[in-house]
Amino acid sequence: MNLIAVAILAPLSATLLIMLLRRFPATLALLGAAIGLVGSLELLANAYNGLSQEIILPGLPGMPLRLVATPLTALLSTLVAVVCTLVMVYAVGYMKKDREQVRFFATLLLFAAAMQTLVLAGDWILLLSAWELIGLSSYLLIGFWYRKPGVKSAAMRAFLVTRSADLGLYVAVFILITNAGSSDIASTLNTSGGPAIAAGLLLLIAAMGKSAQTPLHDWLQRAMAGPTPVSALLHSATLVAAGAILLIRTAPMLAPETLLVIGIVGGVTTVVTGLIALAESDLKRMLAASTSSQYGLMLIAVGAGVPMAALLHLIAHAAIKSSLFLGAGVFQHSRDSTMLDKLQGVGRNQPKIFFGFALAALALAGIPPLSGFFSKDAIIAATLSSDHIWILLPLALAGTLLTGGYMARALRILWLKNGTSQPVSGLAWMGTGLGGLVLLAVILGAAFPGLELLLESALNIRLTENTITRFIPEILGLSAALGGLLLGWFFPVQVLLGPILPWAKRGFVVAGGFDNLMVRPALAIAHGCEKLERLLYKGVLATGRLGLRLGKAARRNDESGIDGMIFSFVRGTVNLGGKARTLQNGLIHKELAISTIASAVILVFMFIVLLTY
Amino acid sequence: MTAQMFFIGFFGLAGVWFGIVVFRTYSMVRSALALLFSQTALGAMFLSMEAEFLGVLQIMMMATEMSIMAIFMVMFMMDPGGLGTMDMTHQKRLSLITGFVSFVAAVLVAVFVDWGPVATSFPDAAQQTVDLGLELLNRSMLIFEMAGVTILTSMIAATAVAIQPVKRKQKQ
Amino acid sequence: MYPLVSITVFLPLLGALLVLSMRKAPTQVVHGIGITTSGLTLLGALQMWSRGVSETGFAQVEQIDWMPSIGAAYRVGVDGISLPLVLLSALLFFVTFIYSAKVRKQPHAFVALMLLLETASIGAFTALDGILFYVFFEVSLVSMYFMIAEWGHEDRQRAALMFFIYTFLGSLPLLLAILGLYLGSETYTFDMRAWISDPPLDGTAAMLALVAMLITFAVKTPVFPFHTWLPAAHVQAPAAGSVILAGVMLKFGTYGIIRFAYQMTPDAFRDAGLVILAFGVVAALYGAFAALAQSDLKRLVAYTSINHMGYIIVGVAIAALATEPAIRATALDGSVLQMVSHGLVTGALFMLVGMLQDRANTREMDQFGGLLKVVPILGWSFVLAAFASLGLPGLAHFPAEFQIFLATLQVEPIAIIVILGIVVTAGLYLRAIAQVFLGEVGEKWTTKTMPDLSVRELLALGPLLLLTIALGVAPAWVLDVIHKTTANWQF
Amino acid sequence: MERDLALLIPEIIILLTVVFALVAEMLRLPRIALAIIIAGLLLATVQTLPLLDVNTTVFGGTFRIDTLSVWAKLILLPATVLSLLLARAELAGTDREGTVYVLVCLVSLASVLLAGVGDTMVLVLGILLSSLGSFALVAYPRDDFATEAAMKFFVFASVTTSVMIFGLSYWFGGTGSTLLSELSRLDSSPVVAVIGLFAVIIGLGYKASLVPFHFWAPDAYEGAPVSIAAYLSVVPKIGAILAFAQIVRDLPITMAWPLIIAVIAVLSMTYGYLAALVQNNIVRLLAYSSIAQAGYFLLGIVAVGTSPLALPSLIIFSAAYAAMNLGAFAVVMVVGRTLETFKGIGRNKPALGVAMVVFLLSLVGIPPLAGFVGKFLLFGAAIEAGFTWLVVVAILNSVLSLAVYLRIVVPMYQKQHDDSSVAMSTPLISLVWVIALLLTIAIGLGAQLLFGQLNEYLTGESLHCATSLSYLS
Amino acid sequence: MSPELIIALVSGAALFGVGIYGALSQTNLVMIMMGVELILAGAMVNMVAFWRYLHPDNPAGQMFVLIIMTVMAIEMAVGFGVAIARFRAKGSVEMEEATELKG
Repeated sequence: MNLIAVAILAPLSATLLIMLLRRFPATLALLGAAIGLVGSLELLANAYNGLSQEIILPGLPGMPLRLVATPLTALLSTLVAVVCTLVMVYAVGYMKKDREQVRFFATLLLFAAAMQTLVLAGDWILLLSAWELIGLSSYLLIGFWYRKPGVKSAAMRAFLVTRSADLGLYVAVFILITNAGSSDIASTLNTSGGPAIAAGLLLLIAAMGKSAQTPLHDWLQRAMAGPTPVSALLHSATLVAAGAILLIRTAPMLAPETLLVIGIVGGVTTVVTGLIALAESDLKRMLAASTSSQYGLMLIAVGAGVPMAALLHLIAHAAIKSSLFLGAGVFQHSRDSTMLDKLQGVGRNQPKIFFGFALAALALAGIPPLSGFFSKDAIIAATLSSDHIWILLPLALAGTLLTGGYMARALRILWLKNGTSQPVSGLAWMGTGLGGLVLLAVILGAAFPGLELLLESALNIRLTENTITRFIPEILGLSAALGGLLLGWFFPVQVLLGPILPWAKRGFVVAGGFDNLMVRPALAIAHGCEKLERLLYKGVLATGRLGLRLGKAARRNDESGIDGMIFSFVRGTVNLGGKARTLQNGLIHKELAISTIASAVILVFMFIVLLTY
Repeated sequence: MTAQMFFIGFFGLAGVWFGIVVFRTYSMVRSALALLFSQTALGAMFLSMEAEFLGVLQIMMMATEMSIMAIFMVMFMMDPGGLGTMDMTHQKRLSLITGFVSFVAAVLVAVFVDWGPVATSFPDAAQQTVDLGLELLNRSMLIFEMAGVTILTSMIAATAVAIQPVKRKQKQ
Repeated sequence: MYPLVSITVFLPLLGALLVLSMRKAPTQVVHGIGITTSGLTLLGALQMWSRGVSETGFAQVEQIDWMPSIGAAYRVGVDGISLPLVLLSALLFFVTFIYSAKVRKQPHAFVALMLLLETASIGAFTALDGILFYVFFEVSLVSMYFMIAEWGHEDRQRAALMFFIYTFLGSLPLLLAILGLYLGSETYTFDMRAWISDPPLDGTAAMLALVAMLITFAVKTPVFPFHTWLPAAHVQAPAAGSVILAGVMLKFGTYGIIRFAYQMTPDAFRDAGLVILAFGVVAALYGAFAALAQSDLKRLVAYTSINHMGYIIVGVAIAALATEPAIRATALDGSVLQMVSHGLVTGALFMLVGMLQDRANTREMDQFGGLLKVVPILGWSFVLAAFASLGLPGLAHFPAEFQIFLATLQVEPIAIIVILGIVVTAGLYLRAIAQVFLGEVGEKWTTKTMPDLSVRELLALGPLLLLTIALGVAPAWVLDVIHKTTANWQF
Repeated sequence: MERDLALLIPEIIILLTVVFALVAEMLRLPRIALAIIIAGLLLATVQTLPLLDVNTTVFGGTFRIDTLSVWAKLILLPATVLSLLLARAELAGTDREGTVYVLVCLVSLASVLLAGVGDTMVLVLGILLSSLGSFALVAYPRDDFATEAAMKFFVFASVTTSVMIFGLSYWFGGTGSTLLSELSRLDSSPVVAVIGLFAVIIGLGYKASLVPFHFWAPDAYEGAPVSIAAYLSVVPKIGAILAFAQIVRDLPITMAWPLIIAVIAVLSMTYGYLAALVQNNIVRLLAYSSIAQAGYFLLGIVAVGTSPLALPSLIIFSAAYAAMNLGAFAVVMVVGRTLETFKGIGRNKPALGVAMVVFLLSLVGIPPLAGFVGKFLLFGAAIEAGFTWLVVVAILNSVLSLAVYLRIVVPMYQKQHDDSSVAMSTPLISLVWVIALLLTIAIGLGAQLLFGQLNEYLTGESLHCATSLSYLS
Repeated sequence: MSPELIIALVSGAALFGVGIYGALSQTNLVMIMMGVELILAGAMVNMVAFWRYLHPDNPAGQMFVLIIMTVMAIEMAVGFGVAIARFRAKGSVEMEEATELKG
């Protein structure tokens, strides 16, 4: 059996089984995720040994669907599988008390399957499909508690924003297929020139939507309305990662101009959302903003021309961020809230969890020897090697600094002060999942050289350029991270942000944000159409009425003849003998007169015709 | 100006004049009589055009017809004698214009159409009648028969319409 | 070989006569006859499917002289464009019969009318003779008029009239065009195959005929300025009528545009391609935006039909404008597949709305809320259908729209603006789902006032949803049939 | 002579029938008179069948035995029988009902003769004969309405007929013959041709109730018994239309007469439907509708001589029109004369409702009913004759007609009518509308049966048109 | 072109004009009938003239005159029949009183 199929079908069939059986959802989910994980790992092992696999399915005429396992895709698949499995383990505990486990696990697995399809997709149609399907499943997951206030709008917004941005992907895909004459991703990567620039920019739009890049970052924070495992999954290796993965995979065809734009978008995002994270008063929302910020860093790396660095950070971030979320989930259960001021000191109640959380936080900030350090270092190295070093480097450093800042702030709030917590059920499951992820977050750094080698051997994407010694970026990165941590720990946010704090709290909403820029105009057009619609309807009815009126006129004509003319003649009629005769309508003589006149007209007409022919 | 021309013109004028008179009197009886004269004048006109059979027939038929008409006039008119000056017309001006326009149009057609060569010879009265008879019983037999059926129909129709049903009276 | 196509076409008519002859039969029996007949028809259609289409021209042609002296004959047959539509019609009628087995009002007339409509629909798709097509086309119109007028909702008379007058008015130009084609054809024939293989008209005559046909089909489809009858008719029609109207009868328009306008006056169609394209784009966007403004669930679905049909128009126009056969095939594949998808998805949606209305006696979205909790199966079915309708990959509309858009970009890049429609539809469906199914449950909706789907309803709905998924996941089984014809398109 | 008489056997049978019926009527045996007439008409119909392949003239060209006249018999005589059944249902027991049957028979004879007209005198007598009977039929109830209607009818008829005769005299002047077949001589003097045609338009326009000579029709139909209105709207009208076709066949096409007929067609269709749109009396509504339908007939007339479809289309539409119009009137007899009475009838009497809907839809021209086939062929003929614009107008008018007829259909299926009583329902009427219904559908579906016959026959006929039907295989 | 023909035709035209006037202007059914008679008389004059001066060899012209006479007689007869019926029903044959049917 093909391993690709295993990686995808295992979670998918688990979904179907859960939906059909409607019992043992957790067990089946774990089983499905685990089998998928095994498949992915074997794929990776095969790829390591230089074996690549491919499945071709019938799709649209002339455009078959492909699934390929190259080193890159196998790696991503493994990443997805690992995170999914661990999150699933955690979710077993987290969802213990929920009554709708069936739906939850089914959707979660569907999501995993879609994500696997996305990373393994070898052609654009399948990629696009998977891309949209993860949108759907994230919609369902975010909207899981659909009866809670705010949830439905959050889910809707997540789907709508990403779908709007997806138009970029659609059009880009069309351009690429048109240009290459094939929907195979590998063969479209040779595209160059104008189409490449256009497609690249469009892909960037799609990626911005999915990876929640400024100015489309708003939805991600709102998406926190969903259950925590969902957040963990969405924010680490899956939904949000899709954008970065897309750009990494298409990196070979991106033109320099596109790369610069990508870098700037990433840089702006990392700073803007970093500031938002710093100002945030809700733990999960803070983590969400941080996700955008980290993906901004990845885009900087892509923009710098070193997608490898982005990939490394993606992997590291996946482990780290899911750990953070899972930790946050435990905190949430113990305090029934995610607001930072309610979570004060929760770390002391859950020291083990807090320890894991803190490790992950430090890893995210980029403290050696945790994994984040290596990936950040790679990104900064990438900016150093870039042509646009003076734009990208400061932005990357600022992002790192901010990361340290908000993580330190969070840790400080969670640790200092005291509070009372309630016991958390299912802690064992949650701990296991969290533990696994934290472990990854800590040790993944060691695997990076191996990964680089693997990808180099596959010659899939460009390697980190080692022309500059690793020393400089390491110093720069570490100092920024430490600086951020110190600032965040010792200074309150009011001091750090000063006047822009309120603005940052509102998420730097420009011009009313999504609502004003997209929703309102769309609704306005819609209402315009509705008005036009009424008008048309009335128009049709009016035409009908006109017909009726004409008919009435015809009848009147019959009744009274060509009134005005004849009336005057008839009025002259002398009425003798004292017998008054009232003139009445419906008189044959008038009708005869009409006939006569009409026939005279006909005669004249006939002669005219005769003369002209 | 041949005599024939004169007679044709004279009787034609007479016919038209009496025709006009039909509508210029206030009495229906007088109208009927005027029509009788008009038709008789036409009969005379036919005679002067050497269509003797037709002329005689016209005079005879019209005399009968108009006498019947006069009788009906008396029946239906409130004022058969025309003692009053009751106007029996309406939309007079329009009718006048129409009549005049029709007249002019017909004259124009008569005058300006090239009717082709005038026949030089034509059958004498006896031959005419023979021809007509042959025509009647040969080519135009169907027409002749149709005329007969039409007359039959007119009898049925007229009686059906005019005769008051007996049963109905009993009912009433 | 027995005349399978004719049997399939006239089987429902036989059923209708049977129903009419059994005036005393109880309601269940009548509905039973309806279901059985349409089921047999579906089997016939399936067998037609198994016989397949040929690469060139029409397959399974059956022909009997009708009026040989004027070249009109009873000719039926299918190709890759009509065969999927035949199957779709048969299926939709079958499920509609199951769904409407609850109709208690004049069941005889209802079933007979529906069966008549089925004959007309399948007949229109299989007809290969100009007159025959027109006959079926008009018969469907009349049946639908009575369907709306008799079993519709509050304002049904007016809506039925509007529908009838509008589409009848629209259908007359087609008659003119058919006459033109007939008189233009060298051998004076109504054989559509002859008209297709050797387009009888050219120059101005062809353009006039094209305009006439486009008017007819634009009204039927409907395209933007001619669409006002659609929401009214849909809103007032009974659920079964809506399903058929949207699922089958709107396809007459698009099918006609391909079969008549495009195939019989190809050059004129190409010349007018840009204009048609513009109409399609406007229709698609207008339909989407107008749907966004609706608060009545049924109107909303009705307007999205305009949107989806707009895509088909775009696809056909693009096919005409395309110079490369491959692109043309892509566009046509997409368009035809879109017809099938729309039939399945919109059929399901109208059925679901009908089920909601049966339970709640209202279609206003703000009257609902949180229904997912009360009627989970109905709710999730709606969510599935809605996502299919907004073009989610893996569901029926995606492969169709994808191909249309792909070809559009290749031929007329500016027209790709039409793709905005998919965002708007996404927005409006999400809004509808949020309003109706998400959030807090309204007090009046309990499992008592609003029971979940019954077995009958599930049976009616299930096939549509399953096929929606099947078509989305593996469109090849339909596309192969379509592609067989479009790939060998002769111009 | 013998040959001529042999060819006229159907007409002779009708005449004899009339005579026998008259005798029966004099003996006050109306039922026997009816039986005689029906038997006679059917016999005449049967006797017409052997003439189907004949294409000749009798009595020196004064009467034509050709497709038009033979088919006119095949259509009009059965239509007469149906009308007689209606009349029997409506008038049974009234005074002198036998006279009605006799007159109907005579009018039919006139119409049949008109359809084969080959001579202006036949035209004159035919119109006269058919008018005479009609006056009496309209006046038959002898009440206020009926006599008023008859009087108006008479005035209109006599004036138009006499004007026609006056105009026809010029044709004699121009050609030296009363034969229609000599009309081609008028090529050189178009003015005379125009005058004569003008006269014919007036005379036949009145008879076929074309605008602007239609004024009598609604009044006459309203005043007359419904069955008589049904009869008048079908038989004499079709006879007049076919006579029109016979006449224009011989006119030189150079004088562009089709154009003027096209204009009249437009006027008739439009005016008829516009006026019908506001009627509340269904008989009047149908009267105006029949005016409009006469306009449709003219689409075939304009194509006579240029399109081989013209004559077949005229004949098929005649048959269709006869079936559907008689059917509609029969339903009106059952239901009542006003729109109000139609309320809910579709629910109370479903079969009747369906029949009425079929008739009306057929009148609109919706396939696969008879009216559609007829109109379709008429449209085809007109387009082939180069009158596409006319067809467009006709089609637009079909839309108008839809509104007209839907005014009847809609109330039929509206809310329940309280008392489901109907004006009159006898087995005879039911028989008539059932037959009409079957015919309406059968002609729609089996037009070929008619058409094949026509086509086979017309190919052998020497038309003025350059094209022949032979390539229409 | 013979002057006799013209004179006769002009007479016929004049009769026609007068007849038209009468048919249109008279209020009474019987009077209208007289107008009709005059129109027909005009036609007769035309026919006789045409026969006599253009086509004397064709007796159909005379035949037509005969037919016209028949028409005149018949119309009169039936006209009176209608008039009687009307008179019985309404007591008058005035056209202006016949206004029940309209619209």
